[in-house]
Amino acid sequence: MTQEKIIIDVGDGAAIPSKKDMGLFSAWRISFCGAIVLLIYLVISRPDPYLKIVKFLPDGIIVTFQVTFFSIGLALIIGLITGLGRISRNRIANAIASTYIEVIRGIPLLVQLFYIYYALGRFVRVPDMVAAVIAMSVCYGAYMGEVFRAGIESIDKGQTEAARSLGFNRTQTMFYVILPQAWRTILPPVGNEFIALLKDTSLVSILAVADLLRRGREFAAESFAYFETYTIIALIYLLITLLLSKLVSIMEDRLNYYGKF
Amino acid sequence: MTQEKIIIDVGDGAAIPSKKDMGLFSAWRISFCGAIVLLIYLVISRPDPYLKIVKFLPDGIIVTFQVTFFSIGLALIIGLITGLGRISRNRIANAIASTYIEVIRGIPLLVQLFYIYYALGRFVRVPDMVAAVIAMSVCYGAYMGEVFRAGIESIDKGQTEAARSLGFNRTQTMFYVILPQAWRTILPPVGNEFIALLKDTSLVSILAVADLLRRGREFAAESFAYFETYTIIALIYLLITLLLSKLVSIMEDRLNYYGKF
Amino acid sequence: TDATWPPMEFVNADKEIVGFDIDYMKAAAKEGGYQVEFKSVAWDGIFGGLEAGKYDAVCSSVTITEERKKTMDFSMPYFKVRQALVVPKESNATTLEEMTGKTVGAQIGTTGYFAIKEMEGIVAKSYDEIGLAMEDLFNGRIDGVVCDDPVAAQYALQREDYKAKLKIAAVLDTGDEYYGVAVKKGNTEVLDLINKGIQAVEEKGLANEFRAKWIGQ
Amino acid sequence: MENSEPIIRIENVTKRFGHLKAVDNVSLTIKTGEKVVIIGPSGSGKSTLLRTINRLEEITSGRILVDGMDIMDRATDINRVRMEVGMVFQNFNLFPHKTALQNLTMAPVKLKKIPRQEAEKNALRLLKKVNIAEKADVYPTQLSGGQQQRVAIARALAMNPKIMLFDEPTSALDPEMIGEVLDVMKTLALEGMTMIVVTHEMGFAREVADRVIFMDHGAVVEEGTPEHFFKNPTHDRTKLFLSQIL
Amino acid sequence: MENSEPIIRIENVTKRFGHLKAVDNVSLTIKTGEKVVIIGPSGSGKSTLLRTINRLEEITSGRILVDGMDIMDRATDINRVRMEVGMVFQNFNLFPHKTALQNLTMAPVKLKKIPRQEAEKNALRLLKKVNIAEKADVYPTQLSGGQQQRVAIARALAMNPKIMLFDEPTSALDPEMIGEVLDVMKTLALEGMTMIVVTHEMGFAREVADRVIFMDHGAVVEEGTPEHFFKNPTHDRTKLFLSQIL
Ligand SMILES: Nc1ncnc2c1ncn2[C@@H]1O[C@H](COP(=O)(O)OP(=O)(O)OP(=O)(O)O)[C@@H](O)[C@H]1O
Ligand SMILES: Nc1ncnc2c1ncn2[C@@H]1O[C@H](COP(=O)(O)OP(=O)(O)OP(=O)(O)O)[C@@H](O)[C@H]1O
Ligand SMILES: [Mg+2]
Ligand SMILES: [Mg+2]
Repeated sequence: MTQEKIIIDVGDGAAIPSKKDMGLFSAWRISFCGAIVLLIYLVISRPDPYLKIVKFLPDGIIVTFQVTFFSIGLALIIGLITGLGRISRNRIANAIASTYIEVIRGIPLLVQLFYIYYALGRFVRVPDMVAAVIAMSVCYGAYMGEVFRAGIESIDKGQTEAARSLGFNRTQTMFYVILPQAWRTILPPVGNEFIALLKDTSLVSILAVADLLRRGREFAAESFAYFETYTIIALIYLLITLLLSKLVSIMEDRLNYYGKF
Repeated sequence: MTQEKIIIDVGDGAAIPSKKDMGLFSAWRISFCGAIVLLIYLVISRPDPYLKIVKFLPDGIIVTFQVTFFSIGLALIIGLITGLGRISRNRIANAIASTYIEVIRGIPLLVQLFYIYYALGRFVRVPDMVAAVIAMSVCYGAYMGEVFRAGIESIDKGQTEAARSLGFNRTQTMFYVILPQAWRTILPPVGNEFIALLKDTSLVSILAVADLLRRGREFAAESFAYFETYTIIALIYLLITLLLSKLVSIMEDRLNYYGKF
Repeated sequence: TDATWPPMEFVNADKEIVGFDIDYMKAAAKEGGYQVEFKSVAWDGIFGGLEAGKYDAVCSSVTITEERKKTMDFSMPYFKVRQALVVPKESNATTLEEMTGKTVGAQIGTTGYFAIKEMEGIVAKSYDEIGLAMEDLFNGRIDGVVCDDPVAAQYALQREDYKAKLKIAAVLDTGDEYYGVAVKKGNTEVLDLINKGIQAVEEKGLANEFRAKWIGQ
Repeated sequence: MENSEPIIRIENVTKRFGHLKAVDNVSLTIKTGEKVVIIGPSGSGKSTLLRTINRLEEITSGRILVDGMDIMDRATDINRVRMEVGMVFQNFNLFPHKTALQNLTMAPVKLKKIPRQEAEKNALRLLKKVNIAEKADVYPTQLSGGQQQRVAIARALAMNPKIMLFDEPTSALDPEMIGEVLDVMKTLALEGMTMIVVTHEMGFAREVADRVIFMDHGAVVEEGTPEHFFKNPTHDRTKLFLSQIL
Repeated sequence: MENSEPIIRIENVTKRFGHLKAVDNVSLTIKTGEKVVIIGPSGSGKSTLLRTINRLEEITSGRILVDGMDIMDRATDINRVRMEVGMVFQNFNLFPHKTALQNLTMAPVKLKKIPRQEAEKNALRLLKKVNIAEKADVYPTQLSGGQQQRVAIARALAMNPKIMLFDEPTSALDPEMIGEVLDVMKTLALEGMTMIVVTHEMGFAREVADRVIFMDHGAVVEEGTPEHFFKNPTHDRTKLFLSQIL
């Protein structure tokens, strides 16, 4: 009857449909099919405004993906460095990495975006997209840092000992032995963060980066079809994240069944 | 050498400083003291604009807290219902709860805010604060639903069997036996979601709700003191979330040491 | 420019930034012999971006005010507006004073917002975009919106669905305002070019042509 | 102890888990006041059979009558049946957020609407009976396994059941605690309670049981008095099992 | 086998974990080619002592010389020392993301810059030596424990070490696999490798060891030849331990 501590994990990405969770598994289908059917129905039944809206948005989707990809790439690099800092025995590196995580996670992303975009704009001159990507990746780097740290710490200590006793130094051990194993643990949460990041790129619309949401707002501002526009935008985001979450779920299955190691 | 599956959990709230994680523990101190010292230094050394900014913001902070409290309250109720739906053997209730979670988590909060605020504004007329609270709690209710589900599922099946064999029906078992035990598991993630929600209330500033961020933006737009204003805003959010994360951490410790059951 | 301010500047169905200001600046550029490129930027950071050098000039229905002159330089005025109050059809308010106790919206950081904020007894609400304020007015969340009169006219008189419900109650006695193009303080190089262009456009009387095209009367 | 009305009637009961027949066409009749001990190897379906009696497991086919009520009948309020059938689990399953006393009073107060004071008086009486009155205000985690199991027995008794089911009540206990739980069960038996006990404690079976039932692969292989069982069992499987366990 | 130059010198070495002295003022000299078996009860500091030799544990005080190099000296490149000291762990610790062959070639290729082809040739030779050449392209998870441990030994040998340390190499193995690992170790011993082996396999100790060391509470209690040890040990603690283990 000793209750062990149970940690509840609700990621900020999408709900990943897994075969273990039949509820979500079938909910994924309902949502996905529902969204597609609704989208097609709207476009066909009322081309004005729905078809117009759909035609207006594609370059916004591209921008959304661009921001997402560049940000996740940069965030992975920042995350790796931060994660290594967090497990470092060097007190200063450790303190810097930990404080970075603590501070970034303590400030709303939107405030960070404003800050990096406008306030720091005083000192460095960068294009909008770059500023947006920097802001997103600085923020997500902190989360990725924790993902990397946990991933690295999940590898058995014996691996490090074996590598060190063969003569590998710390860095070599990390890159030849630990990280190549850690990616399996890291990949699913990275997939999840990817989806969360994609959703959060909607915030860059505030910065006049012409992403999906911004495009929609522009259309709505001109046509006053708020309801219709936001319906389409919500459907598009939903379809994208549902597809991505399916991908993550397939990836997780692969990792679990893939017997290679 | 069989690797068990390790799940990495990086919540979307603040980084909770725990005594087990010395890095974050001391980072919390560095961040907190640093933020306070910086805030005081700025206000004293350059009252114009910093003191002005600080004086301008208090009612914004109050609005931020109001939105947060009402939203978390409502989200808890929605979450409980959703969580119960998710574990329900009634297929329809289960499908509705799962689909709600899947859909809500698939759409960016900002888009949901716009949608609920403007698009649905055509059909129902509600004050902006109410609309903001509804939007926030509809979104967070989905996350809370997963927290409740996990919390309920963490309780040993034997508890249900014991209660049922005494003659309690399903509902009685849930409310007299399961939930009173589940809150211990649920409380820490709820604390975490609370912080995440507080940060996300910054998004309601987009809806012209006069929260902390909106107040700051108004000040900045008029005074052009962007850098200074966003610095103060970031510091205030940081201080609030750091304080709250400390609270959550203290609460977790209490729950762990508190031997009552 | 903040392209959410029809008819002065906005994005049309072909995703082009168009409007009075745009045509005006294009003409001025032609006259002044320089190239312009328009960039859509959110209003409440538009001057921050200017200062940060993300662009050289702001041509976005910027009213020349003393306050603003402290932080940036303005071109010669090129357009005159007044602030207008838009209210629902059934309202009988005709001045801003009569809106006491009511909630009035305006775009963040505009002269319209400054006007309502200074008014005792009015609950001022700031929006990111004027269209969002109009939508809230349309949906009954607020009781009035203050903005530049051409914009007010665009919303209250042009749009089918709005026309049925909204009207311009009054042009406010906050005095005439003049639009100018803002540049970073001390950036005389750009300022001179712009002034030269505006001068030429005014001399040719092109402004009236644009007015007719975008604003009507 | 040989009253003749049967209080439990199990008729051709089968319980499947997927392809597995955990209980395979079992028929049994248990009379009021009878003490039945079920033995058998692990996985033979003892727990499953026991749990079908208060419908913790729903049967796949067959019929079960408890005190005249068909428990699979839709018209039967299963919660009323369960109030008449007390159950004691291997893992005690006390409510950890309630004190020992509260564990006992909860069901009577909430379900039978007995006034709290009266329920507490009765609870204290039962705790005395299981020799643990001094721990009334203690939470389960502060009790030893044997103490917890005794509280669990008292909790079941607090509902004043006509039948008590025990599923290996001592097998999660350290050896030194088994005795104190068996003593409580023996007292209960002497008082005439109808009891069905799944256990590996052969001493208890010999001393208390009116009838011993041996199960294997979901079926009842052999039944009889303890004397019959421990002196000359008929079936080879029973012999094998007894030789391993004794 | 009695060459006289000492290849390892352990001088007054103490290792503390907080208040606990895991190794308590131990001095030892090990000659080239010597085979030393360390025995002792659990927690006596055997593993810790072994691990100080290649600085997997940093010593608190004392001095350790390996092949003339002071391993705690800042001027010493500890990774050079480690290349000369092979280590085999209880849990094998093979790299699961590499095949058996790659496990062997990785260190020589990356650290000694040996051409891949040459390294692979050498690796295959070693896999043959440990009787597992046919599993060269298999990943560790598909190997049995005994096979994994043999690959682990070959991996250590691939760096061409002068000394081999074994920390209970057979105690995570099922009994039927212990022999195949011990055989490999015996072969290695016959070839003249300097070996320090922590093990509970007394047969191996008797057959292979030049010297047996008994540790308790972090200290060396007794040392001597296997004959001395198993026939007439001096200390009571040694006797007690041997009586339990044999
Ligand atoms: N909920 C369930 N789902 C699937 N199979 C089950 C379930 N419960 C029991 N079984 C299976 O039914 C069979 C009978 O199980 P049961 O627990 O009744 O055996 P038992 O005789 O009580 O064994 P033990 O002495 O180990 O408690 C076993 O094969 C078991 O694996
Ligand atoms: N990293 C560590 N931190 C703290 N204490 C440790 C650590 N490693 C070992 N110890 C302690 O040091 C003592 C010696 O441990 P060691 O592993 O060397 O014993 P051993 O003789 O190898 O035992 P075994 O036969 O169980 O492997 C033990 O009390 C152990 O708990
Ligand atoms: Mg059982
Ligand atoms: Mg050891």
